[in-house]
Amino acid sequence: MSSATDADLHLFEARVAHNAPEGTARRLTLAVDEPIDPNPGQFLQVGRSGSETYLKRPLSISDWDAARGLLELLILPVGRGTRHIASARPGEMLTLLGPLGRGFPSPDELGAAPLLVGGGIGSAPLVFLARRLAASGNPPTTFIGASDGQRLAGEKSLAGCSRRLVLATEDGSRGEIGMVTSVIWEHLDGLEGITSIAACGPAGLLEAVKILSDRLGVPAFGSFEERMACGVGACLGCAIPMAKPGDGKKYLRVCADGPVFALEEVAIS
Amino acid sequence: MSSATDADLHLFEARVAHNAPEGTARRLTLAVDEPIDPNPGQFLQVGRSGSETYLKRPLSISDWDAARGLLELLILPVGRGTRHIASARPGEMLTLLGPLGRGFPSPDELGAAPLLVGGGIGSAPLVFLARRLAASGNPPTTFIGASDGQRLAGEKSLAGCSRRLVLATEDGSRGEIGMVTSVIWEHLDGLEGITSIAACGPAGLLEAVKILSDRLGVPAFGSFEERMACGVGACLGCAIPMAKPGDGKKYLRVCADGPVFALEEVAIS
Amino acid sequence: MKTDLSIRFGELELANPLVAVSGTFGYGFDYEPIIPPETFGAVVVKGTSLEPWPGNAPPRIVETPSGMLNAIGLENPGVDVLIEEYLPRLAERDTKVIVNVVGRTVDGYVGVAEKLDQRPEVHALELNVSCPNVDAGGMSFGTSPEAVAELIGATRRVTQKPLIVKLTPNVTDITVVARAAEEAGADALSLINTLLGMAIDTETGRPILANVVGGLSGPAIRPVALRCVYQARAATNLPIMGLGGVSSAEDVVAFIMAGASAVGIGTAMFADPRTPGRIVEELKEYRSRYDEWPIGRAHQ
Amino acid sequence: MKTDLSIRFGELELANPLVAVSGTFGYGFDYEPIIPPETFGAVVVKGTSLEPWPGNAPPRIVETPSGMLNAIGLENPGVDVLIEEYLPRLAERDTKVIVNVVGRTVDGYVGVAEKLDQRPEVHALELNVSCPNVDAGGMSFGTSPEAVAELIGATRRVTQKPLIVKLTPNVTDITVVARAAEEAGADALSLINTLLGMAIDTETGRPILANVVGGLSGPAIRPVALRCVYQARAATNLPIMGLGGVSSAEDVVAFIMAGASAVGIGTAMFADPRTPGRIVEELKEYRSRYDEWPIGRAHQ
Ligand SMILES: Cc1cc2nc3c(=O)[nH]c(=O)nc-3n(C[C@H](O)[C@H](O)[C@H](O)COP(=O)(O)OP(=O)(O)OC[C@H]3O[C@@H](n4cnc5c(N)ncnc54)[C@H](O)[C@@H]3O)c2cc1C
Ligand SMILES: Cc1cc2nc3c(=O)[nH]c(=O)nc-3n(C[C@H](O)[C@H](O)[C@H](O)COP(=O)(O)OP(=O)(O)OC[C@H]3O[C@@H](n4cnc5c(N)ncnc54)[C@H](O)[C@@H]3O)c2cc1C
Ligand SMILES: Cc1cc2nc3c(=O)[nH]c(=O)nc-3n(C[C@H](O)[C@H](O)[C@H](O)COP(=O)(O)O)c2cc1C
Ligand SMILES: Cc1cc2nc3c(=O)[nH]c(=O)nc-3n(C[C@H](O)[C@H](O)[C@H](O)COP(=O)(O)O)c2cc1C
Ligand code: FES
Ligand code: FES
Repeated sequence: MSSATDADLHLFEARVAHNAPEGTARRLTLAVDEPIDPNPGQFLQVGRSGSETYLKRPLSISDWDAARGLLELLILPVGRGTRHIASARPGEMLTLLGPLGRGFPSPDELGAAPLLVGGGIGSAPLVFLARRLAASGNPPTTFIGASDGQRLAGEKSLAGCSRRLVLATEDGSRGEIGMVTSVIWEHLDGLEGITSIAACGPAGLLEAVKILSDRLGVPAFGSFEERMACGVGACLGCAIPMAKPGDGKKYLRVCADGPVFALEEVAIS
Repeated sequence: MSSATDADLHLFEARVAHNAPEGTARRLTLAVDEPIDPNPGQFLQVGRSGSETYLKRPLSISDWDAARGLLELLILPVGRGTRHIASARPGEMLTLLGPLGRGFPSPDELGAAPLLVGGGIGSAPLVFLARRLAASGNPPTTFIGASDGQRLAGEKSLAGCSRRLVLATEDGSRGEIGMVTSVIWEHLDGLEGITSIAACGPAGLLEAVKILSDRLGVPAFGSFEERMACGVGACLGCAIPMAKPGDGKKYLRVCADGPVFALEEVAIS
Repeated sequence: MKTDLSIRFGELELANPLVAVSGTFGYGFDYEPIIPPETFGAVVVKGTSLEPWPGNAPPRIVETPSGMLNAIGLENPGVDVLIEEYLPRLAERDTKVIVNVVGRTVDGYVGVAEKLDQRPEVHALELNVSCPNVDAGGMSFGTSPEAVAELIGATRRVTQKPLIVKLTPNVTDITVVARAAEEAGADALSLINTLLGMAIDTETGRPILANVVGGLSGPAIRPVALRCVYQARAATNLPIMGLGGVSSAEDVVAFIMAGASAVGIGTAMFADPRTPGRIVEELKEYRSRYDEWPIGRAHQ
Repeated sequence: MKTDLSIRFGELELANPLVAVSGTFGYGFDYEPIIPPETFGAVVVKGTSLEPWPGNAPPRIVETPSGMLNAIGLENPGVDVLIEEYLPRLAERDTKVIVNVVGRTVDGYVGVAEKLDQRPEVHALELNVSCPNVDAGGMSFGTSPEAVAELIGATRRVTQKPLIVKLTPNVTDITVVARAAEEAGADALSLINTLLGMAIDTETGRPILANVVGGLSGPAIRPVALRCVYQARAATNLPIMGLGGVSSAEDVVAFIMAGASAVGIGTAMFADPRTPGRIVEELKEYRSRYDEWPIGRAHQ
């Protein structure tokens, strides 16, 4: 049931180097001394002292510069925990547990022409993935969407490492108008030859991506969210229903068996 | 049962102007805009955000410069609450409820030759009292003591507004050697004519002061401590046994009936 | 914009759902002018007995994570002093007044109720059968459905005032006691009193509270309180005052959704006396979302 | 300097008093290398049933002030998988292994105990009669002294392993159940399981947990846990594992003073996985203050 090898797990402090707005979200750049080696799609359990919250909060590794030890978080302040972490001041130390979970398949597995689909803050982990894909010689085609332009996340970085980046907003304030999953259908012609889909966003987006992947006949992977306590697989708090339960087993753990699952593995709710 | 008049109670934020060490304690200077009018012996319920503690902590008003709106706290970090408050950084805001409780009798009531006796951090409220007494033309004779020199509190300010200041440390590292209450007895000759005693410190000190006051035949007042929740008299959490219970009543409230009591009013434990 | 926060709690029409709970707000005036009594839809005064009670020896309180323990032991000056000194002053203010009633015997409760029956300043009585900090009476009543029923019956005989019964969460099944209270003729329930807890001073090796055990209150117990309200709502038709750890307007709404039509606040005032005022202000926005208060919505 | 932290917990000699509690430390390896299993005097594995149990639908957890609610529903792969996959690996590590046993019926518990009786990797069984998150079994056993006694009797017949009974605080009087367990032949008590609580999402008006109610754990419940240990110590002679909200070495010592000879930690690891290591380190200083562990000192 344990996923990553033991030595992968680190508990460390990292200094906030920058904290800048990115639309309605905040981009935190952390200076990491710890010898971590994360994969795109993995996440961290993040704590900031002086918080009224008791548990840490799961946040995707949005970007990772291994050479300089710079790690980026893209945080949408939605509740007490994310608000508190998102307001960390430069110079402050955050406590991090990770890298956690199973990330996206390797660039090799995603093939020569990967498609990335992100919705809202869900684009966060796609930045790191796109960077790895570009480095492997197969930059992705990327679609990201949000309700409005302020909620598009990771645009700049994604533009730099995608073959092509299409933006969609529901109010039309940036890019094409409509849900990103509808906009994709209008670009179907341009998507011939894609080899896989990697997605992150709300359930509706993942469902639409699953339909798309069936239509295109390519494997699709999505990053999922659930409330978490331990983040390492110990508490079984982050259950996600399996698509095909069996043998008395109905649920997988988002933190340790995911957060990235093949879309056919789990029931998207 | 209510002590102060209603309009006396304020809930306000004050900026930390300075935070400096004073032996093992910290002296915090707060810039107060609120129109408070505290008396020596009164205290504040103090909160600092980002604390793991749930309740505020009672701290005496150690000094008050009404003209400049500068309030001083002298804090001995002994537990989570005092440690957290004592480490507030200049520029930060603290939340204060007060001024609370009944302070020392007025300079008039304390008479022409008041004697102050402080032990350890207990000297904190005596600074404010000494300043008021000096301003009224009757600077006190002051004895303060502690286990060692590092734990003497308020020395400098007390020196400035006392007729005479005697220091005592148990290890002899500053001033005379011995408990302050023993040292006083050696100075008994010099204490003829004193009109009252005001004291603050551990129970042992207050007990010794009571004996001294009986011997000298002068009224004596002490500032007492008890764990507090509300600080305003509402919860009855800060009970102190009455010296002479009666009528089904056995306890007084340190926060609202005190913290300063005539030593004959309460049972010193 | 709808900013009428009024809500019906049994026979009482409250100006807003927030209630100052017994033992945390004295007799209504200690927090003036920061929390004037009319901030609340109702004020419940400190537990009151027939004769004065001295209360427990100190220490009486200990801070705990997100809460506190108290073992006040129901110190109070007795019902006569309440009537003479405190009620007249509180009656001048625009809020409902509820008296929390305590006794060591049924007669003790009945005696207080009898004296208060004719007092127009009192809008309801809250029978405290749930205080963990006294030897006799208090919680020993509240854990027995029969004793609760007997007490309600006896009190009902001497007063027409609405009878609110305040239950303890320190029971195996709160619905059993809630139903017993309903059948015995209670007009409303108040849920919950404190959880029985303790703290030890590791320096001395001794319990910190002189009373050894005390009652746990504050945000720490909120999930337990919410559960009790939800269960009692499902088990009885009585109006419910929900309380335990309330610290925000969102908490108030959660208790209402669980089934409460009045929501008490106590310990959170100690942590920040601005809380009640802030809650009432923020409730306006919540109120504007609904046609009526969403009482019991979580059961749908 | 005395840094031997060993302590006797019933028949078990623990290298230190700290125990990883059931359901919060998986099968011992999820937190490696930050919390290796040998950090603890003993590791209690997840509640284990005869057949695999799927557990409850999500959401299963909610954060609360200084704690959390969980309604995992005892998801586990069943005792056979435990024996084949998890026990051998844990047996290689230098700690005692305790299996938390669950069932929907007496036979369910007995079946698990029977299968584990011959496993040398298992040092004791902890009968979980206190889980609030399953329909049958769990807490419905633990609130009835008769059911607890029957269960212990039946389990005792099939195993010689030490039987620790884990009790629920959701009862009117924990000493009644504790005494029933002692009389029925339990070897030790484990106190406490979670408090029954709930949370409501005010946006949707619905309970947050799919299971509606869940178990409250973490520092919030520590005062209740300490009180239960203190009461059980006074009422029985059984060795006690104290747990509930432990987050520091001082907490461990407080539980020992209340009467525990083993002290569990769960939820606090989620908040900060460094906690167990730090506690064991800090316990050395505490240990050096006493000739022997001050078990039950608060009763003197
Ligand atoms: C693997 C993973 C990766 C994530 N990556 C990112 C990221 O890169 N950037 C980002 O901004 N957010 C990310 N999230 C979501 C983020 O963790 C939640 O928004 C956060 O936990 C909410 O905490 P809060 O205290 O701010 O809100 P709360 O006050 O706790 O709750 C606010 C709302 O958030 C929901 N919520 C609470 N906990 C979670 C949770 N663990 N997951 C999802 N929703 C939750 C609640 O239902 C509630 O409606 C990720 C979540 C997971 C599981
Ligand atoms: C009216 C009044 C005025 C005070 N003035 C000052 C002052 O000017 N400067 C100063 O440094 N301290 C002062 N104190 C003491 C200070 O309030 C306590 O040291 C503080 O509350 C302890 O909190 P903590 O979180 O640091 O310690 P905790 O971790 O809560 O406890 C540490 C120790 O302090 C004791 N303690 C806890 N609460 C109180 C309390 N309310 N009063 C006394 N002891 C307590 C406990 O028994 C424990 O041994 C005053 C107390 C009162 C009641
Ligand atoms: C200091 C204190 C004194 C209390 N006194 C009483 C009382 O006299 N009568 C009573 O029924 N409840 C009393 N309680 C319990 C509260 O009314 C309330 O039930 C409990 O504190 C939970 O609410 P809270 O978490 O909002 O404080 C007291 C609580 C505290 C903290
Ligand atoms: C996520 C989670 C899962 C749990 N699973 C079990 C279990 O399987 N069996 C059991 O007896 N107790 C279980 N418990 C209860 C704990 O073992 C413990 O009794 C409780 O959490 C109090 O301790 P703590 O506050 O240190 O966590 C679980 C608790 C949590 C938080
Ligand atoms: S969060 Fe604990 S198992 Fe996933
Ligand atoms: S602290 Fe509440 S009455 Fe004194």
